Amino acid sequence: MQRIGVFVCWCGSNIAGTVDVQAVSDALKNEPGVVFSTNYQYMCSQAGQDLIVDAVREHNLTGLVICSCSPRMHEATFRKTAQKAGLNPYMVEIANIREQCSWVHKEMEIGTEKAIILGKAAIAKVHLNAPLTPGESPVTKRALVIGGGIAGIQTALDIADAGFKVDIVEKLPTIGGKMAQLDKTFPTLDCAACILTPKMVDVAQNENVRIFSYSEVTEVKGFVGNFDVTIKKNARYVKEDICTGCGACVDKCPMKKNPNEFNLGMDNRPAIYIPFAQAVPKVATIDPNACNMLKNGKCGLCARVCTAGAIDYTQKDEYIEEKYGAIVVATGYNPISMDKFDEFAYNQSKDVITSLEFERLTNAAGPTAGKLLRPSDGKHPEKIVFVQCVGSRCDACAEKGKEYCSKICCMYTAKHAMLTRDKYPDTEVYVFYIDVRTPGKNFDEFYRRAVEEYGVHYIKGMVGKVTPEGDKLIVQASDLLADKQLKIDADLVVLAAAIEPDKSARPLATMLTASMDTNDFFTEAHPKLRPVESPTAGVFLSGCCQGPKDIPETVSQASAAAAKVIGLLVKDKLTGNPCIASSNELMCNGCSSCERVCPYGAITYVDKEFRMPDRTTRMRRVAQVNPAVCQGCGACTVACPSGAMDLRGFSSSQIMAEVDAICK
Amino acid sequence: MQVKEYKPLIVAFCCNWCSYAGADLAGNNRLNYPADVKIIRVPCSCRVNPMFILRAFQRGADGVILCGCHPGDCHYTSGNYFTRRRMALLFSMLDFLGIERERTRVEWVSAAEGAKFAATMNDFVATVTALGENKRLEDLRCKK
Amino acid sequence: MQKISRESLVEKAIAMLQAHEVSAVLGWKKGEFDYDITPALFTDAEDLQKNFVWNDFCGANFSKYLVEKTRNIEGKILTFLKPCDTYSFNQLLTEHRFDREKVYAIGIPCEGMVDIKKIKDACGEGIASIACEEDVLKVTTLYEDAPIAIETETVLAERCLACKSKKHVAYDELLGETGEVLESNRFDEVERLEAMTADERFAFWQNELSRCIRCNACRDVCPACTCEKCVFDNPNSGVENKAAANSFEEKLFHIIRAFHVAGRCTDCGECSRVCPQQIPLHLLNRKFIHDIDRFYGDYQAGAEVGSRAPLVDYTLDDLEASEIFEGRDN
Amino acid sequence: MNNSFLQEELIRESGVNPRKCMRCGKCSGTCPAYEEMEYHPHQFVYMVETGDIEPLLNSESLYRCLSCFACVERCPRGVEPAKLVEAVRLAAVRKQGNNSLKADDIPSLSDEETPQQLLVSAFRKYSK
Repeated sequence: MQRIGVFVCWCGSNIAGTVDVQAVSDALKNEPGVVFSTNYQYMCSQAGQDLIVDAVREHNLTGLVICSCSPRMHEATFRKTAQKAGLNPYMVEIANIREQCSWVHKEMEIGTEKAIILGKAAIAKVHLNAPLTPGESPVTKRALVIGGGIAGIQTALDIADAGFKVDIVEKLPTIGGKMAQLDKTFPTLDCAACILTPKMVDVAQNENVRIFSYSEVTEVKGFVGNFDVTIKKNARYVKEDICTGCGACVDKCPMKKNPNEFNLGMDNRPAIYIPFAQAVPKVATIDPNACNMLKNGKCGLCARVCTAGAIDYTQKDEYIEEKYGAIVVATGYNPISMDKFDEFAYNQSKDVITSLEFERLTNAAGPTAGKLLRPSDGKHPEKIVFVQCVGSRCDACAEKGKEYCSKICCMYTAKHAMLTRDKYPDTEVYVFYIDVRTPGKNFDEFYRRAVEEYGVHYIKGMVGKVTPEGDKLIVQASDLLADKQLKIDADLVVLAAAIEPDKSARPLATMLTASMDTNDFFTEAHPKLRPVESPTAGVFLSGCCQGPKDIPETVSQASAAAAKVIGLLVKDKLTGNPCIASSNELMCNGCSSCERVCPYGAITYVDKEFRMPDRTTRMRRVAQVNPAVCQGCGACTVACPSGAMDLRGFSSSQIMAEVDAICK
Repeated sequence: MQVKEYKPLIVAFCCNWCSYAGADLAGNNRLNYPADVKIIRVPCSCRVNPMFILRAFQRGADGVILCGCHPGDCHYTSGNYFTRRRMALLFSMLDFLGIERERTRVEWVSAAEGAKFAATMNDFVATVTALGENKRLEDLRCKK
Repeated sequence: MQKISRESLVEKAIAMLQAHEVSAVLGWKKGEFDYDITPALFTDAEDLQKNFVWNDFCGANFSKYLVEKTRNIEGKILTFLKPCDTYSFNQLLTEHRFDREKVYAIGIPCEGMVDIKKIKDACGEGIASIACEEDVLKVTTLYEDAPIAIETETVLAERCLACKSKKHVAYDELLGETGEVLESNRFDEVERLEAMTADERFAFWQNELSRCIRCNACRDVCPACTCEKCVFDNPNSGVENKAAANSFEEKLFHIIRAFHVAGRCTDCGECSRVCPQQIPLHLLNRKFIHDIDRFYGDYQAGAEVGSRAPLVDYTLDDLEASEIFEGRDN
Repeated sequence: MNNSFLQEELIRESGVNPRKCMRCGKCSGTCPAYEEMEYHPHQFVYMVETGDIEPLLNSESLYRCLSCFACVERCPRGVEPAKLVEAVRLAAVRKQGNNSLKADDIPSLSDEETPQQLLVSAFRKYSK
């Protein structure tokens, strides 16, 4: 039997004005288990807390009921007080007689009666309280960043700068991501490579960072502070530590006609290749689907010209297992496929391109060495039509396109239009828009410059149809302000394709038990207040995997995610919330119902031997809750049909005791 | 003969993060609602077992209301989505057994909706008062 | 009359036993009377030859027995599954309740099982023996000289008249043919009750549930009730209850039991079959199934292994609890 | 002039929700009969939304729409302008009380060159 002390607070007149505190403490004194009951002007004051500590010592109290303001206000305070008095902090229950009683009722009689009932409920609960100790788990002081674009690079650099080890896993042969493919960046027009490649080099040279390029994450186990991750290093048939990146093999490779992914298939690369000059790691990779030697054992030219002896045709995929304390997802985006958008003739004409392809066409390292030439005939286009919102802002039920705004298209289209007019003033540039959205520092100024200084024709309306005719593209569109239908004979049409999360994100989310929205963007723990954390503890979000973002925003989020990771890794031990679920293994059926409702993946199953009444032993599958991962919502307790799952601090018997006390 | 005014007994389960805070806000703003409402704090609406609701009726409650974060705002991401399904099915079953459907309710109240909390409780108390005493799920042994 | 013969089942079972492919056979055996066929475990050919029964009274669903039997018996168990049993079989696998490797499941067709209550209604008490023949049952009673012939069709169990599926959704081997999922009228009675006024519904259930004697037969036979320890037997659960003392406890037991199996109940109808008080318990389960279908889309528990039961699943735009009665004024 | 009764009727009959329109103009950009029409597909949507329906009822545009459904196909928001045009057309036809195209007229209009779809569209357009 508990020895319970009841402490009724006046809160000045806040409570005492509508509740007869003396009557409350008198009434509660008669409840079973209550050995001490008093009231005081301000329980939360130092004097009030001292009163509690003294009473605990004097009366050997084992549980405390404080009738005061909301537990959201002072529960933590009184738990500390209990601890000071030598009690377990979880032996305290608060009866909220201010916010939910004295402040909402006007008559003393009614307020007093209700306060007594609330006090009784708290007493009934504290009878069933048990001392709780938060679990502790160690933290592996190493972070994993999945994705090596600008988001992943920035996050990794910031974490490494704080002195922690970081590994980057990138599925392509080089880090750099989409930003490496861009020409200039808005709104300042610095060249993407000039600002990105130094960062890539920083990463490569940073002692705290390891880069696993051409690799992917295949398995994630464990929980915050203690993830066990398996990384598959795909065979690139070149020894990474030996290859010097000289490029002799690339020059000599006879299999030259393979679409170059880096230039979005607009030119070709050999079977052995280095994606671009500043690639990190600058190491060749053999495409096993293109290489003759790997396909049928005939060739071997690259091995012969490689003076370093780096080529290894027998290389196998390698699996690396590593422990991490935190995981950052930075899987990025891709433009959506234009296959379903027949009306723009993307598949019929080479001269209808996406904006990312346009970037490559204007990039000095691109397929045309930076000259803006039509992909079909290499001629200079004289009339270019840009179409915005292709596949963005579509109806949720539409068969094609995405419901959201892709956010970056308005600005890069203005950039493309401006750069075109700047380099080729004789080119006519039309931009068809629905709305021009430019919220960002210096963004609207940038767009206005495109119109006012560079004479880009912005037309409010949408392109309905593009028809190839001879070497022209007939663009039929509406001009809503002039109330006209236009027909423009363009040479080049550029589609601002919507962007979508990378396809690797969905299986990764499953591995991480991190939640996603219907568009496959990762969900943040709170849309406003915890934007870079996933609801799954220890998993953080960086860049476009969480939603469309431009570079400045991506970099800010990347650094924010790094700050969160550092805040986690700097701890030696993680202290959990002790109010968590726990399963009574003797009653557990192993049915998986609890596992299916757990938002955190905190529940796993083990086969365990049980001694039976007849002295035999029996193997049974039972649920186990990982105390470091469980957040204590209680969803599992209701999903469990046998009642094996219960929640500490809010156990079924405690809640029912409260119900009984209230209804008595 | 003087008839004693009928006062219903209402048990309100409120999730810690939204609705309990909403109730606190109602208090902060001194918004009145009947003292017949007694709140039990739970971490999340998904902690509420149908057994708790039946228990409340057994012990003499005349109405039980469950308050949680708005769908999509759950502190634990998905708890209230499970609550929504569980309670829809439970309430439908109680109705199937002929128990007045007005005695049970689910309401989403955010931490900012003190006014909604008070209004909801006023409305619920009025509804249950109009229904009168809970006879169909009573346990006479528990009557005063 | 069942299409597949008893002999073919016995032959198959003996062959597998003798080839040591299985170490036991879960089958049906005559009880005290011809009509109270009970589940039994056979381990030798002689026993099978003599006591194995397969006729119009073999309603028992064996899936649940596998939970215990697979734990206690070395080697594989051969079991015969009627179409509706296969759904329970799958549901138990979804919940990891037994080791699939330890079972050899043979799917057998079912033409529907008869309801002894209906037979008794037709020929009165004192049944001495019943012979199942083609389309007729020959009932010998203590009070009549000649056996009474009853057309099998007229005494089929309600659950078989509203059969939801003749398709086997799980088996290692089929004897005879499998059928299709059927369009059934199994929710008609639920809808009839829904159309009543609340007062009428209350009176209906008050009358039905007040007959409950808490014999726990429904729970013991239910393939979804396989808990290691039932909440009603657990003194710490807060609802422990051995016998209902009043109408609240009668309701509590059945509401909670139905809720605990909601989304997992395959609608096999065993609860109502075994109820000695003839309470239509399956209606509670069907109400949940019907609601689940209407609120969240059609879902058949056990149709496949590993599917997510509706109560451990959700969508962002599920119906609100306040919307479930929209368009209904009773 | 605002005609809310007719507006509701048109919306109900066509099943089109004009509020879904984000005013991108793709329907009018795609319309092959644009030059023939006084009011263009996006204007139909806008004018029905604002209740300014009278001008549409009296406009020849109703009969210039080819019912090719290109606007329905291309609309990113799933608004389906052609269905709205058709609903207005039916309202106009109903007002006049007779069909503008009868089955008997068809043989004189058809020849080997005429695609079947055109006849179907014509029927849809000119008859009740």
